[in-house]
Amino acid sequence: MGPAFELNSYMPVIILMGLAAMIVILGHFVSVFLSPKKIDKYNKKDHAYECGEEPVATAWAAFSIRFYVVGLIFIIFDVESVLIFPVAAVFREFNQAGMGAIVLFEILFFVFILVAGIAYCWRKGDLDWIKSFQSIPKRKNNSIQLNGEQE
Amino acid sequence: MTSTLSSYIQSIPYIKENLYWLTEMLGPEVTAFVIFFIGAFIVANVMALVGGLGTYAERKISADIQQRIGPNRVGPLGILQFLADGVKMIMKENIVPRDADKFLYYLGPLLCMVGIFAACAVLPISSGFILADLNVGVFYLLAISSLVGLGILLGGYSSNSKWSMLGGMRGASQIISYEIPVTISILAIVVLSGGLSFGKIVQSQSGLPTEWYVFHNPFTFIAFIVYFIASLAEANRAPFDLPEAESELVSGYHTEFTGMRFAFFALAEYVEVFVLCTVASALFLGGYNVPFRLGGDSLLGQVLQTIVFFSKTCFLYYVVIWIRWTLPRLRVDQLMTLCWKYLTPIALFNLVGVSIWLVIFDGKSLLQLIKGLF
Amino acid sequence: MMMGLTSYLLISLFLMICGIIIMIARKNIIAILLGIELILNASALNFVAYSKFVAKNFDGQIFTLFIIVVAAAEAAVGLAITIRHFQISESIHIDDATQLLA
Amino acid sequence: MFVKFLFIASSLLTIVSALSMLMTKDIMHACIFLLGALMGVAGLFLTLGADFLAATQVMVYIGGVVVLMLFAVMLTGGNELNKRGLNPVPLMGNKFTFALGVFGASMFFIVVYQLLYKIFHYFHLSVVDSYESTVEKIGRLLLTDHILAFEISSVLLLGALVGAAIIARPKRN
Amino acid sequence: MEYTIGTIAPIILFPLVAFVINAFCGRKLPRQGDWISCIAIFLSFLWCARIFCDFYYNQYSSDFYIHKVFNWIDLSWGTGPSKASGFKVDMGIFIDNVAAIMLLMVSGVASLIHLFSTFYMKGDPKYGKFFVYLSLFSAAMLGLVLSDNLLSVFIFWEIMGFCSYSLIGFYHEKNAAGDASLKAFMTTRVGDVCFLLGILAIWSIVGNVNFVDIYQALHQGSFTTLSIFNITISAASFAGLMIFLGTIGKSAQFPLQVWLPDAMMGPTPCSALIHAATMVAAGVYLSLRMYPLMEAGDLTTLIAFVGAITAFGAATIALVQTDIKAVLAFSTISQLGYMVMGIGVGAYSASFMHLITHAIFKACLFLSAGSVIHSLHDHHTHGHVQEMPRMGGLKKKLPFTFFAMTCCTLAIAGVPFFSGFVSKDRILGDALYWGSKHGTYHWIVPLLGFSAAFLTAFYMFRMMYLTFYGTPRDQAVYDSCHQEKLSFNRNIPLLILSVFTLGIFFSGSLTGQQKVKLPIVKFEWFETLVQKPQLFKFSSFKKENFGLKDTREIKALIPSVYGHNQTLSEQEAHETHHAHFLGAIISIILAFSGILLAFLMYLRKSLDPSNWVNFFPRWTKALKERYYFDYLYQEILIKKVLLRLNYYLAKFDLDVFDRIAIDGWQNVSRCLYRAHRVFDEYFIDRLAVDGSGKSIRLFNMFLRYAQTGKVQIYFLIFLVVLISYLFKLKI
Repeated sequence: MGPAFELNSYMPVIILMGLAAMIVILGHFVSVFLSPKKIDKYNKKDHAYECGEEPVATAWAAFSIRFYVVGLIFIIFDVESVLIFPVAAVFREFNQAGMGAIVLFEILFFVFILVAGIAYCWRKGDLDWIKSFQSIPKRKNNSIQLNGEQE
Repeated sequence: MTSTLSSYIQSIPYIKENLYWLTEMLGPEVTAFVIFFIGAFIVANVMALVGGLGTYAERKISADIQQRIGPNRVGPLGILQFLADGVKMIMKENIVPRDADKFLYYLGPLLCMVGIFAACAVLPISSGFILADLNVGVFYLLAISSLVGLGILLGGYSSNSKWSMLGGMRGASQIISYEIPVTISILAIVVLSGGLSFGKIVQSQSGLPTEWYVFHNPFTFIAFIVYFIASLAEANRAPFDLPEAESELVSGYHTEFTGMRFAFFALAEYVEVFVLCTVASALFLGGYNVPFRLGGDSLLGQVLQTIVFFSKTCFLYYVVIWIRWTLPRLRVDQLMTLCWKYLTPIALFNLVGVSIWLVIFDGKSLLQLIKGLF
Repeated sequence: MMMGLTSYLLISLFLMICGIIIMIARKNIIAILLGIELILNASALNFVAYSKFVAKNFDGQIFTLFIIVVAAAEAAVGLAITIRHFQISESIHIDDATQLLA
Repeated sequence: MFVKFLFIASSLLTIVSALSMLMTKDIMHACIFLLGALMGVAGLFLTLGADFLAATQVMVYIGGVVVLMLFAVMLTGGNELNKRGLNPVPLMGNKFTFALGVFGASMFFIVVYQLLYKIFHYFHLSVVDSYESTVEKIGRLLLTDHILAFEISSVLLLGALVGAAIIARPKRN
Repeated sequence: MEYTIGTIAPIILFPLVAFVINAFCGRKLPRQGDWISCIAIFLSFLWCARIFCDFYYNQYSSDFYIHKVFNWIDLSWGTGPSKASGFKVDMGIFIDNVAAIMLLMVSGVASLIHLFSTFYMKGDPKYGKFFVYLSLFSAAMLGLVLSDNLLSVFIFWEIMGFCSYSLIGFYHEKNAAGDASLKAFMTTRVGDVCFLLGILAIWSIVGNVNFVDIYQALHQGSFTTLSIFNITISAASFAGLMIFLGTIGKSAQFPLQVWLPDAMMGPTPCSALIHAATMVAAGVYLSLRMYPLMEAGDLTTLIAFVGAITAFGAATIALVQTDIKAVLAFSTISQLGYMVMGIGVGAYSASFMHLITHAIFKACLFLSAGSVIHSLHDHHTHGHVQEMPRMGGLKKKLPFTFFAMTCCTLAIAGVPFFSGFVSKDRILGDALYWGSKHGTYHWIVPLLGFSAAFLTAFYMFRMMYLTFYGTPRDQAVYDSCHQEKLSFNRNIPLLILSVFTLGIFFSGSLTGQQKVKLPIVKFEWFETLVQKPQLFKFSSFKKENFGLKDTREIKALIPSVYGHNQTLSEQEAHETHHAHFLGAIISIILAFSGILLAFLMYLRKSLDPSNWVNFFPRWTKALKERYYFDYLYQEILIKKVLLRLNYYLAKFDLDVFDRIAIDGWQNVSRCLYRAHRVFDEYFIDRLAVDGSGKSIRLFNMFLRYAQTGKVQIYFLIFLVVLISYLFKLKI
């Protein structure tokens, strides 16, 4: 049995969240009240900064798939680590009970899975950033394509 | 509920002796609320202060490193500089870009602040002063601090600008990538200490460096290194500050943010650095343990523990700033390579090594083994 | 009585219905995936609530853990398919995804 | 009392964000509302004493899934269909589809409510205030009863990773 | 030690592992990995010795035995011990006194022969391969001895058959070797098929082929009758006969003995191991195991006659052989005939003892013959010399070999104080008693036995004299032989084996009937250990009893199985004593007279064998031709009968099947097809196919609108179906 836990121990979490939200909102309003309101005569002030030029098209354009693949690998690893956390938490106890081998096997198994995944992506070049950029397909449409390192 | 709550309150020292009247007057729930509110308020202010002082410290230390003087106008040694900055921030005109997605634009900084402040709840400042010693402490911290990355992504996305977009994407991918080595190298410590709650992890170490988890065995030492590097990247600190790389992207994800919202982003960033340093000192450097348990649990002891804890953290903080002003910035491909091809495999190797160490040597530290030889 | 089994079930039912409506109404593949996430969460909530109130053991929580795992995998693969489909047919409109052969 | 507060807050958060998820016309906002709904569910888990599950929910969904969704939304940005960025309107359904969805959902609701009727009226179960930490329990169960599911799920994740990587990999030419 | 499968299995596993290692990476190892095989077999010898000691020191309780069962295949779903519905095979280990002694003998002899092979096969191009086969063979033989049911016995039996096949054809570049191996394989196959039939028969009766179950079934009398093609026969006699045919094939008994002499094409150590000591004895071992079955099927007379005929015939053939190995081969056959005869006449323990003693001295004989052959070279053919007429006078050159061979020859000739005498004399005594008991034509058996004993003594000493005594007949060959020096792997095995040819290791008394007591051995341990199994004892067992418990507990727990206290009536006992004493006297006389005759003929040359040859020319020719058995099988059976049969079958196939059946069927089908086409056209096409097509088109006019390929529509449909189902659920 784990130690009994008291739901009130989550009280400070909520309180802190509230405090943070309060700080942000207050700060917002304070700045709204105190900040000077200048009318910009050229009506350029609230353009997005693009080196002084008029912004061309939107920034919400199609992005490089590279980011998605990274996120993909990440989420798998994340879930694996979530699964392994409770196992790691009871590792010591199992070890004292003399059943450490099971847990060790489990951890080895998981590490094997992770290593297999990362090795696969490594081998297939999903992990290296530059090389695979030559292999991004040319888009038919002429909408701007942003991806970090081309320019 | 009363019984459990009173037991919980007794678990916080000096409440029972000094505040029993409060308990009688208000009833346990409200008492707990009041206590926690006070504590949370203190922590929030301390964190804000830390954020401010962070900027000051950064400027001073960078000035030292570059043999300048740094801020010295406002207050003695310019120590009040950050207040001046804060006031300036408030007085700024707040401009919302025309094409921006307003809702997300306001939401970004909020998420950052909420995430990082909520993460502050579990910091073990002293044996008596842990706001929330959760059973899932470390795990909770990892989970909730991922809000920051989300906030950065939204901040970058919402202000409809190329630079911000790039910064946000980079920031998000970098933060989520570097969360893996952090998680796995923390797992190594969890394996050793056999619990997720900060209190348990810290109390399973002790004051002297020989009992810290850094020097527990070689693997944990490597794990500490990995954790430190990866946490730098998680906090977008140099040499990993690509999301706000001034030389490439104008100011990264908060290019379009002015005034208080920028302030919140900056604050969140500094506080996150601080939080990661505290976590490092709690997990690896023995946390608030005073050598030889000086003072025990008495008030003096609490103070000593706090001092010890903060001194360790500040040392790490200093190292972070030092690194920032020493090392050049990485390229994005180098960043990803470092994360996925070096840190993660090393961290996995550490995990395996620590598990095997635990099974073989039954959790004894290296020094204990060496002592056992003689 | 407010925090009984009933209320949890009602909330999960509400989530479920929102998910169903989203799944049917939206035409954006990603939005449909969001609806699926909602439905999965509703079921997870049901599991935990029953295991808390009725079964009084932890199997529901374990099951929820696996639901979360599967949901993550599902989201990853589904989004990947979406992106692939977008690369092929330049659209994420669900009705453009009518033929299997790309 | 705090439990009640937490329950009310999180259920409200859940319901409101689910509703707004239903209403909004912007896919990005929908993602964010999904985040809110998931946070609310996490809070409900907490009131049910499943602290580890709550943390897991936060970690996996907020850290992973939602970010992935946002990425996907950004990746499927500028196409002919919506030249000006993520013009949300045509993809987020119209009155007819909503009518269809509401119809189906209402039928579902009717039936399921009639199924749940008994439970509502014969199970007067309320929250018990004794919680115990679930991490160790879940760890033990994972290592003893559910060990097979545990490993199979990890293999499933590997399969998902490989499959998704293959699918999403940019075409080489 | 605690006996479990795990503690006993190493006996098999050591040689098996050696086999695997040598088979796969033997070449790369130093010395081609022979040391692995030797060490392995020696280890399992130590293991067997350990087990044997346990048995030896529990010898007064001869119910001390080990039976461990594990479940090999279990497809059964019914309940009940053995007759569970479905298919269920238990494998297991069954060691009783007999098996323990057998194990010790097999592993000991095998290890010595391994040792000798390192000398004999040295420099052979296929050196490593030989050891691979040896290891596999040893594993199979030990497994056969250990196995507790006929099925695993059969499996190991076949493995041994394969090993023997490949070792006989070891020099397959010689055509003769290839033919011999093929012959051996085919001939034994005949026996094996019958053996398999017997196993199946027993299975169909008992539902299991476990020894103990078979004994129980025998005791409960479930072996009633068996009907094959409506021919009802006594089940016990059928099964027993089939299994005995297996024995005949394996240990070269009367009709099927032809393969063993040709098997001598293999290298001599393998002849010693396989075709003298162990494999051929396995058949006899099997008959011993199945003794109750044979008894129940009253096949004893048949067995006795087969044994006697084999013993006598082989002995007579051996008289005229000139190849030293051929002589030994025929003597092997005749000794095996003795054992079978012993089984037939009910001399259970005696025939088993003869198995053991014969294994030892015959292995020694072969090894010495090998050492002789190895030392003699022919400069013309660059091969070794096996022909006795070209030897002679080797006594001085090969002293140790001579010593060993002398001991063994004395043993096999039945000279007192040697092991062969003890065992053979007991068999003969029992045969005598048996003949006297049944009278009339049963007298033939002891008669043949005694004459075979006489002949044995004669031809063995003939071999001795021709090989070692006298003057060298072929000087070149004689000179090619180097002076033998005492070398470890050449002579030590011979000497050890020849020591064990002394009688005192097996029996304290001269005649085996406690007449003359020797002080060294305190009692008849062999007699005590090896007894006929008493069936009624087995009926009281549950499998669990000896499946799992420690053997000592079993000893306390179960009654004596092998009743060593069979009560003979006073008069019977007297008669047996009498018969044994008489037999002993006769056999001593015969042995010495045989030796004397050989002495006169081949050493003193006072009698010239060629006179005898001229005196019975046809008999001699028949003997040289081995009673025309090969001719019979080759010419008559195969060429005449089988080929003729083949021809007729082909004719039948061509005429009857092709003409009538197939062509007829063609016509029939043509008519059918005409009828069918009409039906097809009008009913199938018009009505069924087009009609169904129309109806489906009609149907899908509505269904088409559901098949849009739009996921959400599908989801909606799914939802509707689910909802309707839920409605049904609710109501």
